[in-house]
Amino acid sequence: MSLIFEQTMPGRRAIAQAPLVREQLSGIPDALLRRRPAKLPEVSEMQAVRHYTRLSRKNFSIDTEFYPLGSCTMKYNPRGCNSLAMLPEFIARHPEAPISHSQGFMACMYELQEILREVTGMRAVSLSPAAGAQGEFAGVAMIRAYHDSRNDTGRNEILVPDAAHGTNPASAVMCGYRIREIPTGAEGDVDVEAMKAVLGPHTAGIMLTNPSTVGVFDRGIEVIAELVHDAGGLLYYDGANLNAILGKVRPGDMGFDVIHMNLHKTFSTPHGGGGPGAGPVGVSERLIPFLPIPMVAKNGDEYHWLSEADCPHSIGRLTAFAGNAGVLLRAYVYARMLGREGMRRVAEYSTLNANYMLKRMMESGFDAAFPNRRATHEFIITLRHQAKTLGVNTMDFAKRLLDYGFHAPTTYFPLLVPECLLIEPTETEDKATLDAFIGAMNQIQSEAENDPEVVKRAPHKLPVKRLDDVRAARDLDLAWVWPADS
Amino acid sequence: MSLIFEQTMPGRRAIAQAPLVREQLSGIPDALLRRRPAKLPEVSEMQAVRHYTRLSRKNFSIDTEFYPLGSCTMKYNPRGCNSLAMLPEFIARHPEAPISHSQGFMACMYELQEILREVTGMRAVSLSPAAGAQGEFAGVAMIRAYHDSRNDTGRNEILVPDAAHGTNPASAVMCGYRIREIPTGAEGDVDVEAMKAVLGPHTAGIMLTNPSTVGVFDRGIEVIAELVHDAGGLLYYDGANLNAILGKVRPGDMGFDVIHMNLHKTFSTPHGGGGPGAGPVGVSERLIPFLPIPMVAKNGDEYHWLSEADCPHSIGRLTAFAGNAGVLLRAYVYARMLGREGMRRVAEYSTLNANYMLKRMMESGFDAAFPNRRATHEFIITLRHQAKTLGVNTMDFAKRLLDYGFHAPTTYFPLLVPECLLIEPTETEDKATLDAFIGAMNQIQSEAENDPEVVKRAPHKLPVKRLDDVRAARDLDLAWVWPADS
Amino acid sequence: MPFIPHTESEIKEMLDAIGVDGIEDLFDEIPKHLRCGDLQVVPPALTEMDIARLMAARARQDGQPCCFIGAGAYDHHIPAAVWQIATRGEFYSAYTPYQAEASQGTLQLLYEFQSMMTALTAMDVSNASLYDGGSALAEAVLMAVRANRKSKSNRILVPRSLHPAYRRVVRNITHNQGVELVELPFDPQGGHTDLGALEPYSGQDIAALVIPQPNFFGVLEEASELCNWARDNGALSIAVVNPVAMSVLAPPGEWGEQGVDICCGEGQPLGAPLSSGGPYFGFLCCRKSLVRQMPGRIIGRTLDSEGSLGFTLTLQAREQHIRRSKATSNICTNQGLMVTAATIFLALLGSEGLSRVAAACHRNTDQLTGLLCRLPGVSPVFGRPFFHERVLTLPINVKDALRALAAHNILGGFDLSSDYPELGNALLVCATEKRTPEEMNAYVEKLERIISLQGGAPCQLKPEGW
Amino acid sequence: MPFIPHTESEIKEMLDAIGVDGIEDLFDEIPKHLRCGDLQVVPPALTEMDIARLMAARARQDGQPCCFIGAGAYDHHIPAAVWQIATRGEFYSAYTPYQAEASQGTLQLLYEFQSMMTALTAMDVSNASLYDGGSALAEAVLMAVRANRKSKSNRILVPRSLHPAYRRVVRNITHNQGVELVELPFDPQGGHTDLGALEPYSGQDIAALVIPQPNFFGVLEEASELCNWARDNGALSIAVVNPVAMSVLAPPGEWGEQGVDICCGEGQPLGAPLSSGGPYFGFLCCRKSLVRQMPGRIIGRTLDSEGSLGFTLTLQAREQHIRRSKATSNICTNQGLMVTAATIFLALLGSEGLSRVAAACHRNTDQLTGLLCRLPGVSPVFGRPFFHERVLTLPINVKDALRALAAHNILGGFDLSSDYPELGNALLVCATEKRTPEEMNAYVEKLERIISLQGGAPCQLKPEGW
Ligand SMILES: Cc1ncc(COP(=O)(O)O)c(C=O)c1O
Ligand SMILES: Cc1ncc(COP(=O)(O)O)c(C=O)c1O
Repeated sequence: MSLIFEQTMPGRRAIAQAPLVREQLSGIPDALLRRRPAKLPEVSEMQAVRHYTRLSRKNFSIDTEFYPLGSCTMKYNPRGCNSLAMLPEFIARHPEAPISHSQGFMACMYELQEILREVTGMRAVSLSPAAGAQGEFAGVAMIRAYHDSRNDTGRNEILVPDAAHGTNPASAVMCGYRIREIPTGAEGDVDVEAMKAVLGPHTAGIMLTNPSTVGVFDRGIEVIAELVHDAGGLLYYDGANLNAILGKVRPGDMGFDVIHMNLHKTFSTPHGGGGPGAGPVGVSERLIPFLPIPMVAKNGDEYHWLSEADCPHSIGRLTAFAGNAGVLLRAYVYARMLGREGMRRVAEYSTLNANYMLKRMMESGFDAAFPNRRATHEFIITLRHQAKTLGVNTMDFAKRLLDYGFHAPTTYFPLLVPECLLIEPTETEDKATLDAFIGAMNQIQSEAENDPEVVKRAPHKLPVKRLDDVRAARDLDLAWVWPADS
Repeated sequence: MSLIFEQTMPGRRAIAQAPLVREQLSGIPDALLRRRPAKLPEVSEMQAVRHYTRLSRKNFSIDTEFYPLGSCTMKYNPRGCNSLAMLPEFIARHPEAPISHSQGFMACMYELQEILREVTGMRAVSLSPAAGAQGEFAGVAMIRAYHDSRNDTGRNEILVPDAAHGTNPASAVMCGYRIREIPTGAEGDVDVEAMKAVLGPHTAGIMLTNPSTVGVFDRGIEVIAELVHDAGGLLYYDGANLNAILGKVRPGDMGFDVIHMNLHKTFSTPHGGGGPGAGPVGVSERLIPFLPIPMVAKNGDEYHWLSEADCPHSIGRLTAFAGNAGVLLRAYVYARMLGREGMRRVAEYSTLNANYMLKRMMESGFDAAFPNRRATHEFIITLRHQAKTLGVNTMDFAKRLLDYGFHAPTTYFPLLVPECLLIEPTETEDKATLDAFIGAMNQIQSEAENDPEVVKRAPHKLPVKRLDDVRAARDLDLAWVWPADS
Repeated sequence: MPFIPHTESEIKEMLDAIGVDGIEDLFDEIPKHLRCGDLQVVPPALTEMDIARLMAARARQDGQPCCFIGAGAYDHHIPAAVWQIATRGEFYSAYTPYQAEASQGTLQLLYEFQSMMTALTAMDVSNASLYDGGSALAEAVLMAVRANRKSKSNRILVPRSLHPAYRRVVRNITHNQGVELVELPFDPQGGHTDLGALEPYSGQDIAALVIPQPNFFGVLEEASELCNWARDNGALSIAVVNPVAMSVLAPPGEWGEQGVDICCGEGQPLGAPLSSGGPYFGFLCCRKSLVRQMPGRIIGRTLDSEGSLGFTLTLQAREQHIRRSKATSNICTNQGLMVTAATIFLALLGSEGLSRVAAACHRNTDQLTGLLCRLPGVSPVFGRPFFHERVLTLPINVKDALRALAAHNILGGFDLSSDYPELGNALLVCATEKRTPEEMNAYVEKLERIISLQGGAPCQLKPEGW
Repeated sequence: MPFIPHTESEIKEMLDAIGVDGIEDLFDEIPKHLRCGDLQVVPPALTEMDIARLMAARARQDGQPCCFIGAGAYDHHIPAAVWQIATRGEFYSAYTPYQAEASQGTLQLLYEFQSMMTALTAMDVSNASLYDGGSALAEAVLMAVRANRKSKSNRILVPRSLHPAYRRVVRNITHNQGVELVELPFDPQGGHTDLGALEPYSGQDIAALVIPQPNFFGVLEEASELCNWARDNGALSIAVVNPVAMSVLAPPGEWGEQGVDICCGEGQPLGAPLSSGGPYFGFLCCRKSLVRQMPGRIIGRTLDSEGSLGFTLTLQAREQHIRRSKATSNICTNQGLMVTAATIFLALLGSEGLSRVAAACHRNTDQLTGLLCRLPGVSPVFGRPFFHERVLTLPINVKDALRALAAHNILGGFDLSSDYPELGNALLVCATEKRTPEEMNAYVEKLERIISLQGGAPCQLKPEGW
């Protein structure tokens, strides 16, 4: 499809979308003004509508395809959440509006804080981090602020299991920490002995995902918690996998000191082709003073903001305003529609779906990375065998799945399992869809055996054939260049 | 794609969309109650969303393709019209709401009446007819009411040119009239001599489209008007082609007594895959008493409804409430964005586009039905020659165009031109799109010459191959039948 | 130029290609003296921003009063998904699916719609919509007159308990074709059409009998008995039903011995917002044997040239674009997008969901009218079973009571006094599933105060700014 | 079960297939004593209808006051098409485009976005978004520290005229990595950062200089001079710009001799609603030579295996999912959908449209502040050219004035007194293109009355119900 720039005609405009008269810019000296207009597209309103409508159809999405992307919790994004977060008054509320004109919005935020507090078992929640990674940053920064506040300044290391998401070590580094990687044991739990070996006076804390990104619940969690706490460190919970345990077990009860949640996963706000998300953080008693701001507090019947002046020890604000408020509203609506019982069911049925798929795929002959473990809401298949014997690797399977109308699971993550597919069906998919996916995997397996080229050259039915990533990184083409005469 | 019924599982539901408790139906005797539940789909919210989202993508539409469907004025439907007509208060207004809670809505309706009055040159307008055909019915019914009111009861015929849209004769018949068909002359104008031959004391009126559906402006309109009026008949204007003359010439000034407009054409309200539309009617002085109700009138600063009691001679209401109000709001918003000058430009650029295409296609060797005439906003190409010499007919060209990503023009209408394509580009398409369409036509022409089967078996790239209409009408399958065991 | 993409240089190129000097030349076949001047009455163009401001202000002016009016248009919850999907460009901006291969989305959806409507009504076939409930009934009447070969009369029996606007619409649309409408009185105690009212017409040549269920008063008719009467007397039966009610009430296809012949109604309760009365949609179902007399579009499932299933408009020989003056109706553009919404709505609600909605409405109306009837002088007018709407007598003038309620942002119901003067101070009240206990209590409280002021001076109740 | 499709019989089939008795068994690896009870604080489930009612009530409670606040978030008109398209399921419910072949829609759009941002800023390359303007600046600072190989210090010069929240965010995000922020004072007459303020740092080891344009006061900095100073002193230059302003102001890529090195800012004015402060998006552009130091996603155009053009995520070796602790940033999820909206917004507005919006905002703020300055005791604080925002001194306490205005549904601006106590009763006012003459006059009138009551008793101005 042509680029919007290629549809440009000089002088064309979507007339109804800008002021009809062109005001003079009075009082600004020429030197500060732009000399040539920026070369932006010049198209009609219909051209823009048609172009972006057509572009949208080149995407896979939850609304159109099964999207079992492990670790990403791609479940149905209720349409009602969208409508209600976009009510005219919510949309129009300026971030600096006075509380006299904000009580409705603030009530939603306050109640969301309470709901998240309850489902995580933590003592207090701040909603402001803009995504999971920013939540991680906030969490680790609080750990640091805590140690600093106690003048416990020798702690310069954060432990991170090798299965951890890349944001974990990256976030810890942004807080000035060194990373100590902990290996995963054969059954998928953290290797406690290895952890003991690096625990010590330098340990500021450990970042865990539980269930971990290998799709199992770490059975040693209580031991880990005790060991880390005893060593003077704090426990960080990466809540990306909260979907698996909602209403079943709470990070606060497992001994975690701080947690971030991905509302764009567990609370089903849309991923929007890359974002926005929201990464609220919850903390245990001792970290409350350090929570990022702003937060909403209640005084009698009135909600008010907690900001710098109210929270002198806070790690402060991480975005200019109150975080991704529109995302938070969607999560709030979702949480209210789920309700108390609904939370628990999320864990139950996402877990049921994953275990069902795992079982069926094992029966079909696929190798589970941890065949002796229960799946949580996700599980790992390794195609090591296929890669070795048939020369068809995980990426080939993934691309071929697209031809069958399924988004590929997460590939090559976590890094410790070779040729892996991390599969997360979520609770919103029905059995027939899971069966169809498994059918496609079986089909691809037999293609790999009988006609491997069809898999290795996949996809065949998508808008483009397999793309050359190496070329993309080598011959950088990152922006449209207008032809010389335009 | 499977039907929604095939995705059903007994007991499945979109839980959040119905009351959580099931109330008892008290006080209704069993005999009046349903025995078995209606067999409707049983799907989750996501399944419904995914199914209908995916279905939508099997359509061509203005938002995705060029749609030069003659007589249908498929132009861009501004997205702003949609948002503003769907403002919560407008959406929520009950049709029987008191005028104390309706002044905003009524102001829009009143002003729309005024705008339509002005652009048609008529004396008064009623917005209530639900579509063009209902506007025609209203118009002809007013003609009848007029003659009846004068006890001129012998007039039982309506004249209709052979080029007329099928709704014209059908509407006249619904008003109890006989149809006298008038031939079209060689140059596309009404054959005035033939008309004279049937004009007489039985003539109640004539229904004309001008520009006519053959895509030319009837140059004899003044003569026709005089002859019909002299014979005691009235002139009805089918406003489906108003787009061609907006701000250039007004039906009222041409001598018409009554007109309907298709707001879903000229005023760019969406076609919605078949409707809804709106077919307001405008009249000259003498028909004012007969206008359909309700209408909005203004008294000082207050708007009020005109209904049965106020308009004793009205032909009455044709739908239960005030017509397709939501469509009228969209048309109102569109009219206000176009403004005075914008109206005229609609005619100018739709006409420019049509004449440009006509010229270019004639240069490419296609036969114009009326090569000596100016095109209006649309024009006719006849593929008689291709059908005869190559065995490739209009339907084949039409189906093949779909493969090129263009919706087909109107085919085989008007009936008097054999193998015709009625092409209406509208003013919202740009030159590059017109050129691409002409390029496709040329390409298909050369395919027809060199590889006719590829055209005759088209389409090849659509979700289905060419459909068997004969079978559809013979082996009627009009509703899903549930399998016996479900 | 709003919505026109042409640039100066393109215009020039195009004019050159055509071989004219200017756009004006393209209009040279129009007699000069006919040409109009500026359209003075049309205001100058507004940007989207400006018109958005104006429309928002007008919407605010009308507000969102709490609605207890039904009377043919019902305030149901519409799932957010319905209109988010229906307004996707591919549905919103497509034309009637003449090119079937390029319209499989709309066509399959319409086929699904037809299937849902036949399931709801227990009829054989459904069309793909008419304008609204009133005009659908008019078409059903014309269809019955055509279809009833045994009858030589054009007489149609129409209960007075049918929606008054429907009765008018039917008259306005059919009278020019000589259809004669005969009004059947309703039973003053029950509010229904007693079989006795049909007695005078037994054995006469009647083309069709119209049977509303529920009727305009919300009262349930003895539909099976009426249906049997029609059959016994050689008349076709035409049901006019509320589609939400169909989820709990016996469907017309199962009335009496053999079901009705034709069934129609207003589709608004299935996902169309109240929206000042439109766009809604009319639905029409019938026995298979009558399908060729049906007005409107019908979608059929068929095969493509490779034997795959697909959908297309069918039986087009009934329609005006083929049959012209001999068509079954003049309808062309119908209410497609509303049907799109209704289909999504029905898929989301399903039978269980729809019947819960129906039961909740019924319960709310029952409760509300129960509470209202505790007020002095307020009582139910009819004794028979009802569905989600009910007629009450007030001790004061209904118009005044409604005006006073409206001043508190409560729309208290539909005033029956002009359509049914014989009922006195009668008010038709409806509380859908959207009405909360608080809203219902507020209604009761306010009405109590209004009545206690004895209707003498309702104006005094108006709050500031009224 | 809301949003869960499982039926009883499916659940049974699935449990049987797994070989367990019940769903509880699937959780048997979790220590029993850790399991939690009911989530008492979480309220019971609501239907969509119920939550819709609640949300509508809360929205109504907040109202839609007339907004003259800017301060980093601007009330621009957003074309209806923007969000109608951005909320299409295919954009709204897609993930980050890891599977490029199945994400060409998002990827091409992002490539177009990058191209538009480089055009607006006159920079070489752009990323595909960061969280917001404040955090984008923090990332830019970290990037500059990494990229400035000549500098051994972590010192960044940050004008006090920069948005105070941005200064805090930068500090909060960078201080753990030892970045040292040095505040540059602003000129009390001009409100800009005078070159003189840089004098003390000439010749010192400075990693980067931040240059806001316009600055937080709406004042235009002498950007070229500042940019040249940085270059001459071995510091990288980081522009923080308003993207709407870029349509009329000299773009950072053209400042000074060679343009800035890095340019970032808040994308909200490009189609994101005010929405209580988010989601917005941060943008970040830089010189080509610095691209490998950039944080965030970057999309590249490449070829597929048949030689056709296509789009993919590129330079992923900078990112956390590949590089982990050595990544250029921890960012993963960004603000994709906001960028989708911005891209559609920019395509609809174009350069001409955007500059008209910019000019209209400038004109409105100019007019409004002109009128306000005729009131006794009101005067502009700074004398230098401004863009669409301006600081005024009031003769009364700003907080009181704003509270009194809010009682009339006017949000009069941003109170500078806590962030800039040195400015006294200072108010930052912005009137975008959406503000009408009537609204501006109402503001002036109300403020006049408030001032004339001498600020002594602003509470008396509150209308009923406050
Ligand atoms: C396990 C895990 N941790 C952290 C993250 C980071 O969250 P975000 O993308 O919202 O920054 C993700 C998701 O991408 C994740 O899957
Ligand atoms: C020339 C003409 N007249 C009348 C009509 C009927 O209008 P509608 O489809 O709105 O009933 C149409 C459109 O279909 C038409 O093209």
